[in-house]
Amino acid sequence: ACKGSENSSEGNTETTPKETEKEKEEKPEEKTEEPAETSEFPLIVDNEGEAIKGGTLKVALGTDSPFQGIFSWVLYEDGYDADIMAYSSNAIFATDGDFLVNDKGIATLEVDQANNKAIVKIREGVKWSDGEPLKIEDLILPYLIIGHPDYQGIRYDGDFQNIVGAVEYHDGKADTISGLKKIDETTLEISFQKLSPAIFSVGDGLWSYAEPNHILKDIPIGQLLESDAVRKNPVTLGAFKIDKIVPGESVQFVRNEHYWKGPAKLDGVLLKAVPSTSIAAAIQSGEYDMTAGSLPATKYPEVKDFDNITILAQPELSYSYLGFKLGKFDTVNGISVMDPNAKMGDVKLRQAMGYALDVEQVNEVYYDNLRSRANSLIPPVFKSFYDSSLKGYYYDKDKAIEILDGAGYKDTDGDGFRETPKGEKLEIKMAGMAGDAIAEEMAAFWMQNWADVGLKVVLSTGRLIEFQTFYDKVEVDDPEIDIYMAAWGTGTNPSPAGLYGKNAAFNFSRFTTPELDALLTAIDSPDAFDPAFRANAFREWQEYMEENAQVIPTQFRTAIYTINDRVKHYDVNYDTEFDLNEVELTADAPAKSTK
Amino acid sequence: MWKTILRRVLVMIPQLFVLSLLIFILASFMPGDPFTGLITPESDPNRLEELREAAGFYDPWYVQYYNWIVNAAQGDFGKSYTYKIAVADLIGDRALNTFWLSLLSVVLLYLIAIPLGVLAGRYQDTFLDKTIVLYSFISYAIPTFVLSLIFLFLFGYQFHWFPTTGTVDIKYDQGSWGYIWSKIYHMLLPAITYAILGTTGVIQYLRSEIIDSKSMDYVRTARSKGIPIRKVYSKHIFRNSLLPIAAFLGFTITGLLGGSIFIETIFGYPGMGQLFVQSITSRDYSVITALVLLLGFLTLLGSLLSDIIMSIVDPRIRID
Amino acid sequence: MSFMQINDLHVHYPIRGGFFNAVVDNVLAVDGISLEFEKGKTYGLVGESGCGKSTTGKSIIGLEKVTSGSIIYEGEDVTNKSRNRNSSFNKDIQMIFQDANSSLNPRKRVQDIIAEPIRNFLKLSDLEEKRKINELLAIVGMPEDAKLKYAHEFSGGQKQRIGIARAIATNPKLIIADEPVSALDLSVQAQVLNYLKDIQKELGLSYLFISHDLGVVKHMCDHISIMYKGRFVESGNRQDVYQSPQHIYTKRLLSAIPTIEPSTRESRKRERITVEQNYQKEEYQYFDEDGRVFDLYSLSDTHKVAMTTTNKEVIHKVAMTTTNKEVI
Amino acid sequence: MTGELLTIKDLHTGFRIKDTYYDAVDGVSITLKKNEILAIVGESGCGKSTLATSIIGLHDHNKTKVQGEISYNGLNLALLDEDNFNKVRGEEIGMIFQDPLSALNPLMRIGEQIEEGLIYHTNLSKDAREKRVLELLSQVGIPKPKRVIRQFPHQLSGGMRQRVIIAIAISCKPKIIIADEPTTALDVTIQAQILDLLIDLQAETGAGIILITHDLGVVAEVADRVAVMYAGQIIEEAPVDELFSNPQHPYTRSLFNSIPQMNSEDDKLQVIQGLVPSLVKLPRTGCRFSSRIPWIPARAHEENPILHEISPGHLVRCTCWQHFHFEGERGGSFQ
Amino acid sequence: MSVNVGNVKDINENIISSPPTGIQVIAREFKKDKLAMFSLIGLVTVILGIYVAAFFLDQETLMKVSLRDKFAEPGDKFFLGADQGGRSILAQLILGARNSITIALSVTIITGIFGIAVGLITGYFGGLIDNIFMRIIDFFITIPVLMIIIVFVVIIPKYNVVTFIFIMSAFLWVSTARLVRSKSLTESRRDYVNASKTMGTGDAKIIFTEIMPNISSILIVDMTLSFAGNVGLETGLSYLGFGLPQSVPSLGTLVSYANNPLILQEKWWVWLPASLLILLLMLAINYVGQAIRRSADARQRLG
Ligand SMILES: Nc1ncnc2c1ncn2[C@@H]1O[C@H](COP(=O)(O)OP(=O)(O)OP(=O)(O)O)[C@@H](O)[C@H]1O
Ligand SMILES: Nc1ncnc2c1ncn2[C@@H]1O[C@H](COP(=O)(O)OP(=O)(O)OP(=O)(O)O)[C@@H](O)[C@H]1O
Ligand SMILES: [Mg+2]
Ligand SMILES: [Mg+2]
Repeated sequence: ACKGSENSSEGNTETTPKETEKEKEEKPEEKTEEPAETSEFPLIVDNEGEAIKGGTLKVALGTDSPFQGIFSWVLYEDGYDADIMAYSSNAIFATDGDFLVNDKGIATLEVDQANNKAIVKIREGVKWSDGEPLKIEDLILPYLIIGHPDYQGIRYDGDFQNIVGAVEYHDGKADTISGLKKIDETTLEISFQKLSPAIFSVGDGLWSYAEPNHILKDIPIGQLLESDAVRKNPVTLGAFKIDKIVPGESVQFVRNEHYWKGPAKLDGVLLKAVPSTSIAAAIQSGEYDMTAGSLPATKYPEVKDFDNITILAQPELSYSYLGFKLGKFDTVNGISVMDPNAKMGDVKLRQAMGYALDVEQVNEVYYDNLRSRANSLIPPVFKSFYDSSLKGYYYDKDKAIEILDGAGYKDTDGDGFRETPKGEKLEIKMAGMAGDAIAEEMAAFWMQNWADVGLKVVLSTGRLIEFQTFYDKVEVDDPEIDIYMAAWGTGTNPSPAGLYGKNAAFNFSRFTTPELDALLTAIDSPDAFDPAFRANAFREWQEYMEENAQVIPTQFRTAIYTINDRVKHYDVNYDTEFDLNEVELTADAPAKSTK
Repeated sequence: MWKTILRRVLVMIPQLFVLSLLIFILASFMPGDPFTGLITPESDPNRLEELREAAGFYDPWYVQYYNWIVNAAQGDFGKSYTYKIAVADLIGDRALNTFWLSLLSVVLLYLIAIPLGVLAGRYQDTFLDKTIVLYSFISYAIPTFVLSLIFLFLFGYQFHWFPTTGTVDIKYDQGSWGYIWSKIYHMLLPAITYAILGTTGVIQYLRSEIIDSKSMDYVRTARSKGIPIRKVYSKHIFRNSLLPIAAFLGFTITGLLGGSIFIETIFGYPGMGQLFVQSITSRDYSVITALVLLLGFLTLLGSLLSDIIMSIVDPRIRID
Repeated sequence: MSFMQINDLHVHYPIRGGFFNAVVDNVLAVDGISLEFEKGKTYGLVGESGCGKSTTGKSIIGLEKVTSGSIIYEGEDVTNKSRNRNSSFNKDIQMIFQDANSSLNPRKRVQDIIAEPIRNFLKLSDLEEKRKINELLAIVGMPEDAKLKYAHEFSGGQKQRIGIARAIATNPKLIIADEPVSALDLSVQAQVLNYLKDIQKELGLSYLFISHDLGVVKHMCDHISIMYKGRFVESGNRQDVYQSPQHIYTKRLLSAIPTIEPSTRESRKRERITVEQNYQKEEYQYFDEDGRVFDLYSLSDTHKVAMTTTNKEVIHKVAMTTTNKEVI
Repeated sequence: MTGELLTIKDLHTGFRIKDTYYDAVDGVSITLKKNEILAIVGESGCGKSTLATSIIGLHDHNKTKVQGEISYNGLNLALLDEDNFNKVRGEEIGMIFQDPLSALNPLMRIGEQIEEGLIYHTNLSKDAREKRVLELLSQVGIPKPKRVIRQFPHQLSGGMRQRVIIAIAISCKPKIIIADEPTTALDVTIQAQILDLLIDLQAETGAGIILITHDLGVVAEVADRVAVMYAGQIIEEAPVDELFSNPQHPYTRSLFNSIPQMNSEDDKLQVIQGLVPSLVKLPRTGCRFSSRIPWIPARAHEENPILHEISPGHLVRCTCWQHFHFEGERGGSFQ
Repeated sequence: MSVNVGNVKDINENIISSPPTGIQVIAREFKKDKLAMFSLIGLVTVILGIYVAAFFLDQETLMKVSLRDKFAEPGDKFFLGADQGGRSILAQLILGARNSITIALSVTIITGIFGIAVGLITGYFGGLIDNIFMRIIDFFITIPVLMIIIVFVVIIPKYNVVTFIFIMSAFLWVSTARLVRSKSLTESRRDYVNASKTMGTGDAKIIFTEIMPNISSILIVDMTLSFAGNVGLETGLSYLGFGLPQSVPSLGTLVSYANNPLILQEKWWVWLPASLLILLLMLAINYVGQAIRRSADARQRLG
């Protein structure tokens, strides 16, 4: 998977579940038709009016806690920092609608599949925001940071170790990573242990950002985090550069005169952190032109009536799902072991539970259809991998009842709830995550849905569980949990091996079969460099998952963006080549809503 | 006096020690840890385990505590897991923000409460008094966040009288007058809200102090000297009633520091209270522990400060 | 024969301070006094405010911890014995408090107040208890219907009488009366004093009568001790103390008492001034460097006076020679 | 008479209790002369302090009603408003309070507290005021006055504080000093000193002093003239020698008999039956003392008792005095 | 040695015939103070009403979400409208008030009992016991209560009304204990206590039958105020998300809906009734507490 596009991991009261992806760098091609509702919203906005000269774009960062302010792609952990850095991006690759690297970026990628090598070439004449030219050393540096023994972040992981020599370097046995080779002033060759199709979406250990070697080389890796070069005046490659920071609160960007696509039209960008409770009011009163990152879908009702903005929408790279606990993780051997006697072991029961959920109503009432019933574990954005023909699980109460009746779940003691085919009482404990503004209502609604088909579902621990605790419990296979409602962000590489493989710790349902493993291996196998093969592997896998229903996808998500009427043109499309340097304003101050 | 202060400070040490132990044990019981927050399909569970190992989360709590307290004794409270900077630096900034906010709140609070309390006490049982008492009860009864939100929407977003977020406008350079004013300006709305909510105690206390003082013998003595009644009030009644309140200053400030959670969360003001809530959710143990300790310490300091003020303003109390 | 002896009683209150709030010094509230009580007698304790009168009384009855010295009751050492219902000492020594108001629980009816010692010390049936209460009320001259009232419904004098009724409920031998009348008006004071005397005659009680009013003490007491800074400066019977005071402090105290003869005020003032001048001049002889009163020596069987620097030496020599003699 | 400083005529001071006013001082008429110490004695609650506060106007105006005439220097103090009263208070009339522990502001230095009155009633300069304060302190017999002015009340003993209060009262050389039980809270030795001080002061300044007390001994020591109060009224008034040698009103006589005499060996003290009636229950007509001497027949009392001058300067209320005898004794016959 | 003890009090004492600080005095104070009387009656009626009404309501059915009724306006179907989950606000108000009051009351009673016992005992005995408890209390004072409660809320695995009550109680008894201790200290030095001691009455009896009744007014005042404070604390914790789960209705959860600006501005029926109820409850409690306090202090009494 692509480590560069880390998702938001901030643990706060932010209203979207935490693992939702916040992707912005990639703006790939044409959008999918599915789900239909999203198409009600535009992806692009054009506003009337003469553009003023210069001007400052005002951006609100909706957060309840100060941003951390680690402005380095190798070091940051908080999604908000990524949202901020988006304005001064260091990304070297550009990607298309399938999130595959194309040649529109600073660097191009060539894969030598036979030798497990990737060749990265950079454009000439690209300059850092301080005027220094971009060099191959700047591309090598991030690898040397992540692999360094003093590096404390999470990016030194299995994928990274796929780079030849990374482990030796990390263990201190080598001074540098042997797999990185500077061919000439514009070419870098990277050797990998093995390659998969993920390399094209910047996976397998490939890194998609440059770090300014001329600034950072003198700073010991252990002290980078505290250094001014990261916290106060980072040198960047993007359309804007950071001019001034009030830590945790606001950032002022100015035009990067050295931007390789040409200087921005705006004078700068002013970004401020705004508490999530007042973000809507802030948009309404015209204090800001837009938000950094998307606006949580639950905020939509608050902003939908404002007449000073255009709301853009973009499908998210994530899905919500219902998971069933079917075994335990054997931590010694690092594999999932299924429990043949698991309470949720009956696939019929699981399927019935999937049909019983009236997700459609929730989507309509609470999300204004900004979320849609998911039919697959691959979001539709991945057009070539997504299997639109899957039926999935949809709301069908009668079908659920029918399945349950057929499987022998009957109410034998007349309490209104079904017993197991063996006649034992069936009480299913559900773990739900707290935090979302409507999490409580949704959990209550799900339980009601199940009660409607005669299943007794109660909350584990008696209430919704807060994010940290939730994963803590789910991870250790807490016996209090039979089923759980969660969500995954997929990143740009939708390969599911890390989430459903036999030895994936994140395979929380602990469902594992040889077939499944075979299907997963196929997806990332060398054969899969053939797109057709890979697409097929994905398809087969999706079908298998639907059949077994150890996780049932429930919702696909759509991200919304509010763009003020004074912004002349804005675009959230994945595949157009819109860039921030093109943004123009038509007035001196953002428009106010009259409502 | 210095000896007493020194003694009080020394007595604080075991108290803080026990507090640190308590909070440390509690923190170790908290489900999840700072790395749980990093879970994404892309994160490598093995790397997370490695980081946990390195952070010492698998050591027994007493080993962790020992390591922590040894460092803490040297002023090193560890690093924030979320902010990746020294806890001392992180809290230092936030504490300062909270401190200034509390201080401004206290000033405003006293500016509001003292005249009201004095009037209520002086014109006891009149309509004025009853109105003031009613006001004080209402300000006590109204939930903090309701008033805060209303003020924020009204004066912040509706009328644009006050800035709505942050501590300072980015356009000023640190240290300039504009910068200082901007800081105060940003604190003003939360501080006013805070002050209004906090007035009850002072008004009530002052009112009953004044009512009590009025019937004191020394007031009768003062009146028998034939000095104008307003002088009797200002030199005898007010002064004597105000002193205990002045002496509460230490307590009041620490009280406000502790109660800052709501205000800071609502006004997006990056202070200690907000940091605490955030650290709880992100399981930033080192910050949680340090914050609780700091607040405990400040509470002790506040009570010491109160005692010192008391001994300065009230000649009857001497600490030696 | 005396039924109770107080020997060299000391009561010290610690003064805390310094570094860990340690005891840095002591208030010598009572600093070595001895007393004996005989049946049916009244013992007066007089002195200026803060000289330790109340402390003496309270430590005898066990409300204050005795630092050193002993209290012997009928041959038994009762010093610092914890108070309990079964000891005869506790039953036999009772107390009347200065502030009648605060010594009666405002939440209790008179009958419950008076019944308290009865219930604790005497095992009486309900009927007997009732009778006893009526009897006690009659002794202190209160109507029976007072039983159902609360203390605050009575005047100061009546309250004090309720206090007396309570104190005599267990037929005590000794009542410690700590300024029982100083909060009362003249005429009420007279009432209470009369009752105290009547009851004494009737029940053969002894009193330790604490007061700062020399007139009242003279009226009430057979034996009077003048106290100063926790020690006795002089003690003796009425005659001894009032007619031939020896210690300079006693003289000064006596001279300060106003009389109700306006005609003599001029001469009394003059006398007062002379005494005061004398006091200033000779004070040093009567107290040691710390201002502490010297030990007592006997002038006669009844009359004891604190020594002065001069006679202290004399007596000391005498003592030395006597002991020497014995040694030889 | 030329020496009259203060004339009180038919003074009624009532407290509001449950919306009705009850007179605690009920028709008091009395005069104070120059150079005189007038003692007012009586039991607790008979209205002595109320009389004093009425004169100096320190009562709570919301709850108290003062009627009658208190004339001083051509002014009726009873009708004076607060501002004008402040010109009299402190400057012309000084007051000494009972409890020296609480009568001084604990947070102000002694010097300031004495100086306060001087600021408003004199136009002395700051230095002059300080000189005067020092002078006052030595006048009331405080050693080391230079140090004392910088001290706080709690650093002084009770006797010293009472002296400071006296210094405050006399700071503006008032013509009248009202002392409400100035020695009740003090030890006898200190009481004697304070009383001597009062006499000396009066001899020096020639002020008229109203001395309120319940201690007949104190009266005997210092007073020139005595008024005995009972239940809000003066029931007997006489020069001190006359009163002590020839008390007439049954109440006065009873009081004298209830003193434990320094030199009497009497076993029994005289007791006055019954209770002082509370303010609300006070009989407003007839002889107020009659209920406490029930053995004296009703006809011995006057219907509306007035003060009778039985010898020059000796006034007694009600005619019952003529027929009074102690209970159990044989009384005089009726005429 | 003062001869004159509280003139005003004398008058009172002669008129009435009951203990001077007892229930009657409080009753008289209420009769004098119409507002307090009104508050008391209102408080009792509202609380009783809430409990009775809540008794007839079934929490489970009422808390059933009905998405289509999201934010239904006040009207026929829902008298006070519905919340985000389409649940009746009125029912939640009643149940929530019941829960909040129960919590506040339980916490008040638990902390009251514990605090009073500790305060009375330490104040009465003094010495070593007092010293030990004062150290403990000193320690508790250093604890930032709100923070520690939040930490506890996070830790406790089974988090419900009962555990919530205990967590709150564990840290809130201290101030009561301190107050009671100081009162008990002065009261213990009064002569009627000494008198009881000299008459052989046991310590426990003196503490609980003599001292406690005499400081009962202060205790009541303290309890009313801490009751009010506890209501506030519960609300605040709910707001921060550390209170009761939303499925357990409480006033705090209702008010915290106001956190959403849309609801605050447009869906007033969701948060306003609960806020008003809290406001009125607090006002009433304060007026009642004020009257009781006055009755405990002779100087401020009205009647
Ligand atoms: N609990 C205590 N702690 C410390 N010192 C005390 C205590 N009780 C009394 N004292 C001190 O002991 C001394 C004697 O006090 P005591 O009450 O016996 O005097 P007293 O002669 O009864 O005075 P009074 O006439 O004022 O009642 C005083 O100096 C007093 O300050
Ligand atoms: N502020 C007041 N309100 C109502 N009644 C009062 C007030 N002050 C005094 N009284 C009553 O007025 C009567 C006279 O009181 P006053 O204080 O004048 O008596 P006193 O002779 O000075 O008594 P003492 O010797 O105790 O000082 C008493 O019955 C008292 O209860
Ligand atoms: Mg005493
Ligand atoms: Mg008086």
